[in-house]
Amino acid sequence: MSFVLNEEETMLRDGAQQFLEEQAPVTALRALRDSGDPVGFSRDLWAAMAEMGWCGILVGEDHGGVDMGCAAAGLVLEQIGRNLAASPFLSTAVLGASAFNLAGTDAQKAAWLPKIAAGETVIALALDERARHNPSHITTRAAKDGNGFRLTGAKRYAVNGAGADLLIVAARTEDERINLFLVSPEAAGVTRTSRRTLDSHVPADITFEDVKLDGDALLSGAEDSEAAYRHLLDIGRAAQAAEALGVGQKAFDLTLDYIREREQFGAPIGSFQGMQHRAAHLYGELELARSLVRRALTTLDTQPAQAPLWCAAAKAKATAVSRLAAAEGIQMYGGVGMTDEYDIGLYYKRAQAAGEFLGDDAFNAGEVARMSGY
Amino acid sequence: MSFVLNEEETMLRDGAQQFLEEQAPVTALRALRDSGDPVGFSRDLWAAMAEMGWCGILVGEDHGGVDMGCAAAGLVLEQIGRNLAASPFLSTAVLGASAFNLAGTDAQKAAWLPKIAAGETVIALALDERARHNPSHITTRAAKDGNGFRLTGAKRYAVNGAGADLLIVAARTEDERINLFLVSPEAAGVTRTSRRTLDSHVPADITFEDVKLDGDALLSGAEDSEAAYRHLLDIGRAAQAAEALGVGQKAFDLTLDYIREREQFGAPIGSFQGMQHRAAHLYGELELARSLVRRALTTLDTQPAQAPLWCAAAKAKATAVSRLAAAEGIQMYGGVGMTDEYDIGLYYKRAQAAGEFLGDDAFNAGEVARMSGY
Amino acid sequence: MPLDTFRTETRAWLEANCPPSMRKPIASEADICWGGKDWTFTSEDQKIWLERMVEKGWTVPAWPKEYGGAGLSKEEAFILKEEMKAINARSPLDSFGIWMLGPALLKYGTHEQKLEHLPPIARGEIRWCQGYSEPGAGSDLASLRSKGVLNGDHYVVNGQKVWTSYADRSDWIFALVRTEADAPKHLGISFLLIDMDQPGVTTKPIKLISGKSPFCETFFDDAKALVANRLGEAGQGWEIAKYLLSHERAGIVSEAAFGGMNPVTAAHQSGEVDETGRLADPILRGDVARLTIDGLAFDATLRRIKEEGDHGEGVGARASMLKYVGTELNKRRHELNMSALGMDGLLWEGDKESDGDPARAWLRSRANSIEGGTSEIQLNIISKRVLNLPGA
Amino acid sequence: MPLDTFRTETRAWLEANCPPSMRKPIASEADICWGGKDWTFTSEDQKIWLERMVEKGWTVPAWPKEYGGAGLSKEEAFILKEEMKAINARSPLDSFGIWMLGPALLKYGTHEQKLEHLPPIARGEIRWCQGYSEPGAGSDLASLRSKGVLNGDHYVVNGQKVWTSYADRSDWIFALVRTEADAPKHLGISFLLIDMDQPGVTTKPIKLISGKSPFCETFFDDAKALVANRLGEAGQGWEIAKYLLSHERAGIVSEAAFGGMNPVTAAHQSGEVDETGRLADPILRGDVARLTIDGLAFDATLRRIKEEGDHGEGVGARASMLKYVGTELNKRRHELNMSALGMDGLLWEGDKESDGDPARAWLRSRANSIEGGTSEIQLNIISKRVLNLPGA
Repeated sequence: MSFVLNEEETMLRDGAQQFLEEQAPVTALRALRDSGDPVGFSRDLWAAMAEMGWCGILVGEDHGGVDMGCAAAGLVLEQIGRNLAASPFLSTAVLGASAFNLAGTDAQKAAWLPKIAAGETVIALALDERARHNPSHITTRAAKDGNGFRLTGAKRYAVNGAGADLLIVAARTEDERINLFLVSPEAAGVTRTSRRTLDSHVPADITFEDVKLDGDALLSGAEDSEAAYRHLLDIGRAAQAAEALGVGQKAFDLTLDYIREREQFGAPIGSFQGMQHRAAHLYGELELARSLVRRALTTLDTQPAQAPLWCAAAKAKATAVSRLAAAEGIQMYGGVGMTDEYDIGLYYKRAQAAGEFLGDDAFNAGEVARMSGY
Repeated sequence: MSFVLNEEETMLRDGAQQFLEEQAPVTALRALRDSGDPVGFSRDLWAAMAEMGWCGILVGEDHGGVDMGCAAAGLVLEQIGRNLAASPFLSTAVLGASAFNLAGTDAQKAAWLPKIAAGETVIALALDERARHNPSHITTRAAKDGNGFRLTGAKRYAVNGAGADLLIVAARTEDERINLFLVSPEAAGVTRTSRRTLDSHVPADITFEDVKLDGDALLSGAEDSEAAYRHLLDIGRAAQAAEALGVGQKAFDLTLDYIREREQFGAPIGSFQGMQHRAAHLYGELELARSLVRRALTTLDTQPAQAPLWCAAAKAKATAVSRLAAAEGIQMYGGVGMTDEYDIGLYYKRAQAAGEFLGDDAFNAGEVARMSGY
Repeated sequence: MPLDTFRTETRAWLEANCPPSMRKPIASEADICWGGKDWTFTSEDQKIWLERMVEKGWTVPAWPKEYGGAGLSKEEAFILKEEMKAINARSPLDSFGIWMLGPALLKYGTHEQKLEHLPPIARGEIRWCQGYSEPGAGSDLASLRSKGVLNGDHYVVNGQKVWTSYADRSDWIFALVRTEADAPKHLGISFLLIDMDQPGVTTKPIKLISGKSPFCETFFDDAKALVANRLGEAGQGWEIAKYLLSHERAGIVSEAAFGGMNPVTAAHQSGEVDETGRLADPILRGDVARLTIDGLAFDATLRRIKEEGDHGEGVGARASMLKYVGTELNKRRHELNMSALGMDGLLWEGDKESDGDPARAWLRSRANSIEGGTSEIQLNIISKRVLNLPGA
Repeated sequence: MPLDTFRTETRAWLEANCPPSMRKPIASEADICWGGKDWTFTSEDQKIWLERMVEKGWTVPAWPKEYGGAGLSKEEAFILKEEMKAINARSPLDSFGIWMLGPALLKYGTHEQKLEHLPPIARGEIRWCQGYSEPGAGSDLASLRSKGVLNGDHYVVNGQKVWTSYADRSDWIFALVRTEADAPKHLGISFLLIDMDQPGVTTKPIKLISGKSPFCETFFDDAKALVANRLGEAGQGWEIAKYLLSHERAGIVSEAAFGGMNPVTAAHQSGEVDETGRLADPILRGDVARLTIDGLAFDATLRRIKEEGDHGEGVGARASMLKYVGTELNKRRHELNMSALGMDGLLWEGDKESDGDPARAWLRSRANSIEGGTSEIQLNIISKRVLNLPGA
């Protein structure tokens, strides 16, 4: 485990930075939004990301991936956050690939991981059933039906759900354990309702009415399927924290640029001590979040058993800090920060959405307390 | 109910301000501390306070008091807080008198209220049994014994316990309800251990080993003795909040004086915007606390059924704000604020002790949530 | 007239004249009657109610009768307010003319100016907007650059204003314009009343992060303003503006006071409560409890300062404290609303018209601590004028 | 010598020479060996351990041999540290001479000065204290007023220092003194080494709000300091002091890092946990959880910046961030310790010697954000040197 990027990671980060600034700047998100894009991300961008090899970042080399690990995925996600790049990277290349890595049989891996690495499949995790994330609150049921299952339940705000080709659904089997199921969004009994959220993404509410599934729809490769499910969420938390860190850091960078230049009362507003102390405090908060994010991701790669605490802490901190950075940004911009013309408000919106996914700061603080034994 | 002081209240406040600044300034507390005074307050000062009529502030005129109500008591307490005046005013004139008012029989009132009003009795409430205040955690038992009771249990940090002539003890009777009992600290089976706390007060840990009590030791004048007990604590919370407000306000006033004068880098430190914004924020917090304290006290006097929410809110806010004001004070004073030579540290210590009594900000925030139904 | 009699008569008149549909709480923007040349009444009742109240002079009850008011005393006006509130009677007319220009005209206007402008405001015939802020000026309002050059009986005005609420629907604008080029910054500004029905005045709506907004940019290109429509002396504009800003500040504070969604109602809406009605997330519950305490404290503080005001103690610079505390609190409330709503709070557009309302309100709340003087400006004012801290 | 060999030999030597009683964690102040003329060893082992380490040059392993060190390379010194830690070996000698004056002497001293002062430090014969702060100077350290007037081969020093730790037990003091009356503020200060064993130097302990303290006031009344004992040039004192302050800052940060009581251990101590070990007060539990998160984050940040340092990225002004964040966090920890202890935390004096420790530690923690540069100073440094924000 190392906080310092190795050569390969540095190249990846620099490449992601350059690529996304060129191919997916904030104007691209605005264009998707203003055109009312039905899935909220660009298929062309996704194909280009696959070209870059990112889709296989968590896919083994035998399945056509580059197998670089969570820390590497986090570097890409931070840049995605910085640019507000709308893509199914987290839902597909991170959560999708990890679901197969953790819980797929050899056959399932062989069938799907190459497609993920090639950017041919967009995956959405259909997880939450309530407004606030709660990994234990799963009432969707997969009842045994011959060799297969019958799936019934309702999921909300599945990220990238509107554009997904494959759903991975958390459902309880008859032993009351939570398992993951592969479901085609086109299957009979599946209804998707697109939801446009404030960050211009398009998740979906998805209902499953007695959906017939084959036996191999169950991800059955893990020794303990529920442990695999929980570990998948830990990966998701650290990954989402990495994106949120990028959102917060860029919001801060934009704000610094602004207050260095903008004059009021004959001086740059960044020269006022009241502003300076808040900016310096925020800098410290971002550094704390950065350390936790990196620590969580590298721990997932090297000491996964110790990862849950770090993942929860990273998600809690990144959620709080990215919101704070964007909120302070709007305040420091003043009136123009409230206008849609400036980007800072878009960062605030994305920070909020990223904050809710897989639990906000309050939820994850509770997890930290629980795992710390108090 | 009024936020504005009436003429009588204004006179009381001004009188208390002048009297305490003259008779019980911070140097008096230092003298008690440095002499290792066994009870932590001055009997002479207490007698003088009785002369002023303050001991009867919650005692009816038929029992020799002036019956001015909780709002008036709060005005005295705020001045006590400002001067860190060590006295049994809260434990005796507020909690002691209120216990009789709420739960005493006519005979008990007639026996004790005149003594309270005359300053002849010092009372301590023996309440908490755990380190953090919890009004429901009462395991002290008063078992029926003929016409009387046998009292067994252990109380901690009874405020002014070392100097008290009479203890009012919260204990469970055989019906599991909490009742209040009058116990002489000299009675057989009662053991007092003085505790010197950081604010130079001297509470006592008190154990009761099979202490024999007469039947009239039970305060039995209330229709619902446990409701009376809870209401007594509400009064205590608002009163303690009033004192804490005085502590915080004076800490702030001292700090303002200091930063207006003290120069660094060629300018008064109070001219730096970083300092100014924190001072202005603190001013707002103190104003909020002030409003809640007054609101809680006047509500106790005029609409007691609605008081519990306001009392808990006032105690929570005053606890948090007085601590913050003193902590910010030390920081703004800088190094000298850490020395015993300056008074600001004494305010920080008292704010902490006042904060713990009858529940700190976390405890009372929980009460606010509960009473608000969420 | 004895106050009791006034109350009885008022009650009877309201009972007889306020249409039942005008006795319901304002549910949306559309229920507010703003008036103006282009006004379209949303209902016949709205029109009748306005006409009847105009006739009584009760759209602006405390203004003198000759200017369209009823000349009520402070006590009478308060009784009218109480009696209207008792039957939930809607305000018959709201406008920046009533809230802001009116007080300024009454204080600084000539008799002729009052006669010309106040009655149309009182009758809802002319709708006004406010032109203070400029791009680049922000908190440093006095650094504005719109220029008015004297030309005979009028000024030729050039420049740009921002944050002119409802400028696209207004008839006239009261604007701060730099007319004395050589005077010091604060002494070169005049307060001009400008007819917007001329080619030199154009407007453009501003889109906010929360969506559509009433705010506009307003452009002056050789716009004309009669010297007769200058309020006060040339160069007195800053003084008048400061007088009016204190009115605006009070308005924002009362807007920030609690009402509408709170985190508890939000949690009930999103289902994030347990069987007993307790907030399901214990840590969120703690955050909400602290908000409740500060909400109670703010409410009590508003009352206290109001009561103290009734006893002759001026609000003064403490208005800055109320503005600061109230707006910061309102932002916190909206943040916790969003947390309690969870993913439901993220909805932006949906099937129901109200979908997205919480998110838009949350975003809109961020402006509370910017408009009407930023929080930083309020803290500066408190430091200097309440705490007497020395200047830098 | 190959590093492996060095490690093996070091391990063997330590095993053979470190007395068993010197292999226990430092339990109290009394276990630390400070040295100095008046030093009384608390045990025979403490004395033996110091003597043996002095002989090896391992009290200051990286200093050159001629100055009392062992001339170890960075890698060797690190190995020694690791091997000592492996057997819990105590530091044989701690002193401001080692931590602070030593590095300054090595960088700025002449060969003669090094020869005179470094070996006695290395051997624990002379104990030093630091004389920087003055009453009234505070954060504006350079505004100090102690004056040194040149008189032949020495300076005559008059003035007063505060916060001189252990001055009452020290033999010499290194002090900042204004020697160039006409030079600009920062350029008039010299760095003087002053023998305290003279009538012109007296000390007086300072009592803190947390109780007794190692801090003193130190008074110079016509004290003498040889010009030969001026470190660096006349007027170079500020530069040397700044160099040393960065050493001090790093020390305070590591002190602030977690260890000792935390709110969870505090709650167990006071019994404020439920049957399952959960903190009994749910709102306090939320506050503690957020502290835990920031504690994990700070720990990770210390490691990250250390690792980055090992890869050649200087800590630089980020030390100010660590100092700010670490000390504010430590204050929060102590506040929550006190909350978790409840009334038990209020105890000041009692039957046990440890009674009052939590309260004293809580009070002492308030100084963390004042000493070694206040939090405000750190925020200023971050603003300017990390964030490149413009000057006022």
